[in-house]
Amino acid sequence: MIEIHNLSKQYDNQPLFKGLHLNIAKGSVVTLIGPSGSGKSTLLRCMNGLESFQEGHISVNGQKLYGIHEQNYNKAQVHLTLKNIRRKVGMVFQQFNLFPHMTVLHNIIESPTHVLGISQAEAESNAISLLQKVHLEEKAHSYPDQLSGGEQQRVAIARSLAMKPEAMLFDEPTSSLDPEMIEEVLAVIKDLVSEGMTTVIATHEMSFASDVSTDVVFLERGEILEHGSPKDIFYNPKNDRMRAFLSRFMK
Amino acid sequence: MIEIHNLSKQYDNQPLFKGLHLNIAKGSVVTLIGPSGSGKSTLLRCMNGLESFQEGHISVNGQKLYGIHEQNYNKAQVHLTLKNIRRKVGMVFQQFNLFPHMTVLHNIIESPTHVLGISQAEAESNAISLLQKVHLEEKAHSYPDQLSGGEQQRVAIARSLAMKPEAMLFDEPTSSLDPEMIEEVLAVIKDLVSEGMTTVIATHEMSFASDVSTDVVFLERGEILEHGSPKDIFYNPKNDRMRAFLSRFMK
Amino acid sequence: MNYKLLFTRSILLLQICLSVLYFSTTNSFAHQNTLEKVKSTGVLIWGFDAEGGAPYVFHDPKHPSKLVGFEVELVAAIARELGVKVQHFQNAWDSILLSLQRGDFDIALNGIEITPDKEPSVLFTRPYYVYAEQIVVRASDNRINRPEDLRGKKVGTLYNTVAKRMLEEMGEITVNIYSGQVEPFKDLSLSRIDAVFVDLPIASYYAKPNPQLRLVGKPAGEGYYGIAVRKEDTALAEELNKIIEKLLRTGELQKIYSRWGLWNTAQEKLFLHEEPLQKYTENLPSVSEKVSPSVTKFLPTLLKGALVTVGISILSMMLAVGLGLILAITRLYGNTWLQRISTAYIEIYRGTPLLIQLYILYYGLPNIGITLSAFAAAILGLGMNYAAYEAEIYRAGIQSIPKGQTEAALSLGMSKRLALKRIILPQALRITIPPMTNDFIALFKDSSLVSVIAMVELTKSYSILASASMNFFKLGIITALLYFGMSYPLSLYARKLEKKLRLYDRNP
Amino acid sequence: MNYKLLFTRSILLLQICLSVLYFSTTNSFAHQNTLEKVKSTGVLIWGFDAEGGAPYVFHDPKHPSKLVGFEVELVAAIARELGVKVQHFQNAWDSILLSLQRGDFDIALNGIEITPDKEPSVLFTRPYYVYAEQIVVRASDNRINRPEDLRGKKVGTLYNTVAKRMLEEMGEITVNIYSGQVEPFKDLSLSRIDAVFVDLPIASYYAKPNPQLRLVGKPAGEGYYGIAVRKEDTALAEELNKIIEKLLRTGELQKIYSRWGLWNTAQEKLFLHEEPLQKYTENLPSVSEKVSPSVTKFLPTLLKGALVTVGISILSMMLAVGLGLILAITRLYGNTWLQRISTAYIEIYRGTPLLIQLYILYYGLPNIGITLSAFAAAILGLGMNYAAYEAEIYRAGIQSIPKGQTEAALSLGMSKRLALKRIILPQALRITIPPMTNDFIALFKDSSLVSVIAMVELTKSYSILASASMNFFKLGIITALLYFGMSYPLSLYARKLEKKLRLYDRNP
Ligand SMILES: Nc1ncnc2c1ncn2[C@@H]1O[C@H](COP(=O)(O)OP(=O)(O)OP(=O)(O)O)[C@@H](O)[C@H]1O
Ligand SMILES: Nc1ncnc2c1ncn2[C@@H]1O[C@H](COP(=O)(O)OP(=O)(O)OP(=O)(O)O)[C@@H](O)[C@H]1O
Ligand SMILES: [Mg+2]
Ligand SMILES: [Mg+2]
Repeated sequence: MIEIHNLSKQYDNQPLFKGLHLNIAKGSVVTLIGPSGSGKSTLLRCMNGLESFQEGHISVNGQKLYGIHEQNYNKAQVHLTLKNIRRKVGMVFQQFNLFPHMTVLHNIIESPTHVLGISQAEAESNAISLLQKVHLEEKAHSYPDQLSGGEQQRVAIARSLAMKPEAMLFDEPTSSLDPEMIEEVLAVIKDLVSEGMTTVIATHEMSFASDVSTDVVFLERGEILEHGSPKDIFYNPKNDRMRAFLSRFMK
Repeated sequence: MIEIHNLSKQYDNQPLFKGLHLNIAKGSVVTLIGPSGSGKSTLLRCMNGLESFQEGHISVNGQKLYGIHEQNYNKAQVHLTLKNIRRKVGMVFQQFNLFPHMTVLHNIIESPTHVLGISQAEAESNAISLLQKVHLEEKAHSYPDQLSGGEQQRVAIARSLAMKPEAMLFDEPTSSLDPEMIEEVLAVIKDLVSEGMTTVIATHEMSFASDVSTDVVFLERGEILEHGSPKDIFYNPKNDRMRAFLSRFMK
Repeated sequence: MNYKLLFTRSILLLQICLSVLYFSTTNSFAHQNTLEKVKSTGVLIWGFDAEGGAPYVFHDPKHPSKLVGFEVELVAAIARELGVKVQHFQNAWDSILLSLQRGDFDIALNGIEITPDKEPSVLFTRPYYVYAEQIVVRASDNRINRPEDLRGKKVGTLYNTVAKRMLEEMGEITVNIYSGQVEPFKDLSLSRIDAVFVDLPIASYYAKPNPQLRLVGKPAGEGYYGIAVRKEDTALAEELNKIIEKLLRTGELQKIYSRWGLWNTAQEKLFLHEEPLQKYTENLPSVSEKVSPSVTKFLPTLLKGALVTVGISILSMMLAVGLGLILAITRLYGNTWLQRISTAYIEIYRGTPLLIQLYILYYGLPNIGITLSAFAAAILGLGMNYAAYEAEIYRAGIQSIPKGQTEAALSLGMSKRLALKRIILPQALRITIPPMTNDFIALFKDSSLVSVIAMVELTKSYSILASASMNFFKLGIITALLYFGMSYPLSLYARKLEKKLRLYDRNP
Repeated sequence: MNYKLLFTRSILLLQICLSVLYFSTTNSFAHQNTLEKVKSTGVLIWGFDAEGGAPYVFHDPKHPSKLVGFEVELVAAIARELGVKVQHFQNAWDSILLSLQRGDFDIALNGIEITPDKEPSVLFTRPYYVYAEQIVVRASDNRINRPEDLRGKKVGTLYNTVAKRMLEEMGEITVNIYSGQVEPFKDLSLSRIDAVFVDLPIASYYAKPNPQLRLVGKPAGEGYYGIAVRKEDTALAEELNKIIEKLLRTGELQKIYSRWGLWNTAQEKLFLHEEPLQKYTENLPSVSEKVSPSVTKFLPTLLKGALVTVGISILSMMLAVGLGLILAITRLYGNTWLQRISTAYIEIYRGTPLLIQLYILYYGLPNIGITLSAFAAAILGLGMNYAAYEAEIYRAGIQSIPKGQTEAALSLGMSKRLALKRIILPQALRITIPPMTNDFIALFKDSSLVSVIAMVELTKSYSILASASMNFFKLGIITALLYFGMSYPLSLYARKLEKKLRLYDRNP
């Protein structure tokens, strides 16, 4: 469903990705692991068109985003492509980015009612059931700043799911969650997967990664050092660098 | 070093703490665990005087903060007490709160030079060695918004340590860190502990908590359900609620 | 901006008021025989209003402390005949007869028309002047030929004139009141008004040399000015009648009027009225009417002006808000050309004086065939000017919202437009409220500039009333309070709105 | 705020300019015998400057299209004697002799002093008026008794007068130029200036009735006005001399001057000069001097005015920024009373007109013993007014910064004060730059209000120059450009500063 072809990206002439390739099949759950600053968040942002890149292209559901140095790059086209991609792909941010001027409920129904044109009532009942899923039904009328970190994280997840996307990108979805919640979110994601949702997750929680994913991608300084099933990666890492990284998890 | 006596706090008439008691001895490392919304962050904020409370008092290093409904509450006094407490107690926030208009280096030296009156040069060399400790020496002249989540987290830790506090409060310090970094931060904290630093950590990382702490406090809905050594808590939980919460960690 | 003038005057008058406090003498001999009193004291106290009184009585522009005018010369001649000196008594025109009754002065002579409604309160001498008003229309316009034809039309006149009063009495006429004598004729040429109705001399000076305009009909509203005295002063009135007769016969009256360009054949009628137009009555005056002139009666007019100010301000602020938002958005998100255009708009409209912009809109655009009404020009001019300022405020507001908010909205499938409308602007609004309130309050006061294009708003109303009543200081205080009364509720509302939009994790 | 007047005029003049383009005729018969030309065409073309020309030549305030003044009557009498009609030619006073040489008109008669430096370029008739200037001082002040005593003093005078020129020629005098005739005497009473030096009639009108003031010394700077003609027009000059002689002998000249209150014993000297003061010369005029009057020579004066505007604006903005910051901080963090005081300050200063505030500072405070200089009052008045606006902008800026920033700073041991200074304000600054720039630009233009308290800034300079040269339109454009020239660099700098302070994760 998502194909990344020869992706090159640099920040202020500091190269990050240098010709990266990655294929994410429909229905698969891919976890991106790797040390801090290795480019996990940036890769997710590129997939959603929030970050432009210099070379290569990313194709989501057949919609192609080209690097700005590519011949096929067409500014007018990008607009349409982005719209199509973002309708199908949801994203949960590391810093949540909830809308502070809206209640939790309004955060969730905002996009369904205004983008998808779903009726207020239907959107609200969907939102309530999503809030129940993340155990926050009683916070529906609170404002984001009245919530704890974990509560905000769960609202952000519910908000993304409300758009019924075909693929979801999660940036460290469990970092503010307590162990119980991790279970819950895991269950939610598993549900989604069983409904055919393609999922990409950047995470530092190895156990979470090994539990949920079909594919694990190990990133280091913008390069994919290893790509395989959780079993291969976690219990049979070929790469020394990887082994060192996983040592703590392996203990 | 930190004594919490009969702490009562409510948000918008929603009671959170209802007469909480906690003693934190000098040199101890206390981890606060518990489900999302149980009050871990709030408890830390109360200890640092960022959040006022209704009843009870908190004494840090002999400096007493009273609840606003207490007889001893004295607005003029509070000012001085807070100043003394904050000089001795550092805090690392869940959302980092780096100063976006300053480089990483300036974020770190700002308070030492302006509050402690340390010379620019000395503060900078301290800062560089702290950045080396968190593996970020090459980002010294970047701005916070050019950093990844984990990088920001580490800068926030370095910034707090630069004030050479006697106690440190960490709110989910490892949530954005990769496993290797967790080791590093753990090593940093252990160093601090060996230098006699009192440390309070709110975390969801049970393995981290069991590794580093001398005391573990389990919070649920603003109440301390259990308080004991990591061994007692993690391998011999008395409370059913706790056992359920820890089930995933125990696996 | 009559500000300067107004406040120079109001300060002068404040000083005058203070000195009056020291030297004030109340005339307690009001009801003795005035003629005898005048002769014995050798002083004739003359009541008049010098403001807006050209060519009657006015301050000589080269020596403002000196009064000139044909009535000054007339009174001088009368005093000479009486063998006494003249003492001046400045009094608001509106209350001049009340003050006469109260005994503040001996005669009231200041373009006071001899009308039956004044009969119960004062006594008039025979007329000393025949006044008339003239209609001016566009040369090409054949619709108006008589005063009656003015009904249903838009007619320009000068404030505080007989013509204005006549128009208002005629009714069914939209009266545009100007303070400058040039503007009504300019607006007439531009078809903004259908006719000008003013004193014949003014009409002649301005309209005759202009081939686009012509005078129609005979001078209308012919009437008589007389000297008013207290009802019991029949002896004084008779003495004055004799003097007027003498001045007429000797030709001195004609000489005075000629010097002021006021003599015309109509004045021959003065010879016809050897008797006063009004019969003497022997009743003593009723003392009950001695009400001191109160400022409260000006309030309705001031409030009307304030209403216009509020109306103009609100409408132009609405335009400024809308246009400013468009400018801010094109400057931030538009392509290079749109960005340049909106930046240029902002710089030019901020950088040049509002008054030039207003003049170009109102007097410049007609040259390319676009003739705006005063109201439209006022709204457009103020709105387009303030839009430049608002644009910068909105830009600052939008830029203060973290990018993560836009990214979150976009990743939820929103278009840039929708994200701006639903996510960014509502958050930016709170930050922009205080500077917007600032500008709105400043706009209330800047809107007084539109008085240059014949709009009567609060400052203009003040100016008209103050010059008509000489109550500069009192009215000035009331006007300042009215301005404050407009801005303060706005401040309160803004503060409330701000609180409502408060985002929790902001500084206090 | 002479705005209104200025722009009414400038628009009028724009229209005049345009019509001149259509009907312009260049006088190509400049060098034929002018006397013959005048007699054959029956028209005497008279060059003068009507602006600021009372009582010489000026627009009648009641009929602005009509010219009045003693020189108008004098020229009328001359024309009558010549048996011709008068044609008016308005010309900037400064370039009146150049235009005469070029042949734009036949005679220049407009208070032109007969001085040796003019001898090479024009020919003068015998004098027609003896002028003089009068010193006024405070009654209690014995220091000044002669014009020489004015050295080192502060002296008020009116713009565009002989007195002003005399003061400037004397040197070592601080000259305060007023446009209103009341203000110099007011400032004199308030000891803001040491003396007033103006035309005797004005001095008499204002100072004589005021017990605080007195006239000292004899009228000074006696000199002669003559009619200027082209050098070759000896015949015309001789004819004019005869006519002046006749008007003197018949008493008509005295009558005209008396009517204008200008006759005094000094005028007897006119009889002494039967010959022109200057000998005729037979040289033909040098054609090389026929330079068209250029606007560039006004630039230094305008630039000086602009400098004052910039100075006042910058200083008062500094005050506004400092005071505004204090107000914002007390409003946000002060105790209840401080909060109330700063809120009241903001509401009152925003809600009432700036002009009232300026007047109270400048003319009101002296009543309680505080006499501010015009400059100090201007800075204080503008600064205190704008402080109210800035305060609200800062409050909005501070409130837009997330609370987490303050908390982080506090938890690092910073005091609230330090956190504000080092963490909050620098971040808030970026958001406040655009509205602050708005206000600074508006301030440039609002600062023209201070001209009411005798400050000569850009608008006032324009007003002085424009009325002296009648170049309303050209000078108006230059003035607008100068204002733009002040605001645009500010905009550019603000934009640059904004970019420098750009925080990365903000919207574009
Ligand atoms: N400003 C506020 N107003 C109202 N309620 C608040 C506010 N701040 C926190 N709360 C509520 O107080 C409770 C405790 O919040 P707190 O942030 O201390 O939880 P936490 O234990 O840190 O959770 P997490 O692990 O998710 O960070 C939560 O239910 C939260 O919704
Ligand atoms: N706007 C930016 N300008 C310059 N460099 C940037 C910018 N954003 C990210 N970087 C750099 O790019 C690298 C990759 O960042 P990214 O956020 O993708 O890392 P990550 O893998 O998500 O790390 P973490 O696990 O800490 O979140 C980092 O070294 C970071 O400093
Ligand atoms: Mg990341
Ligand atoms: Mg928390």
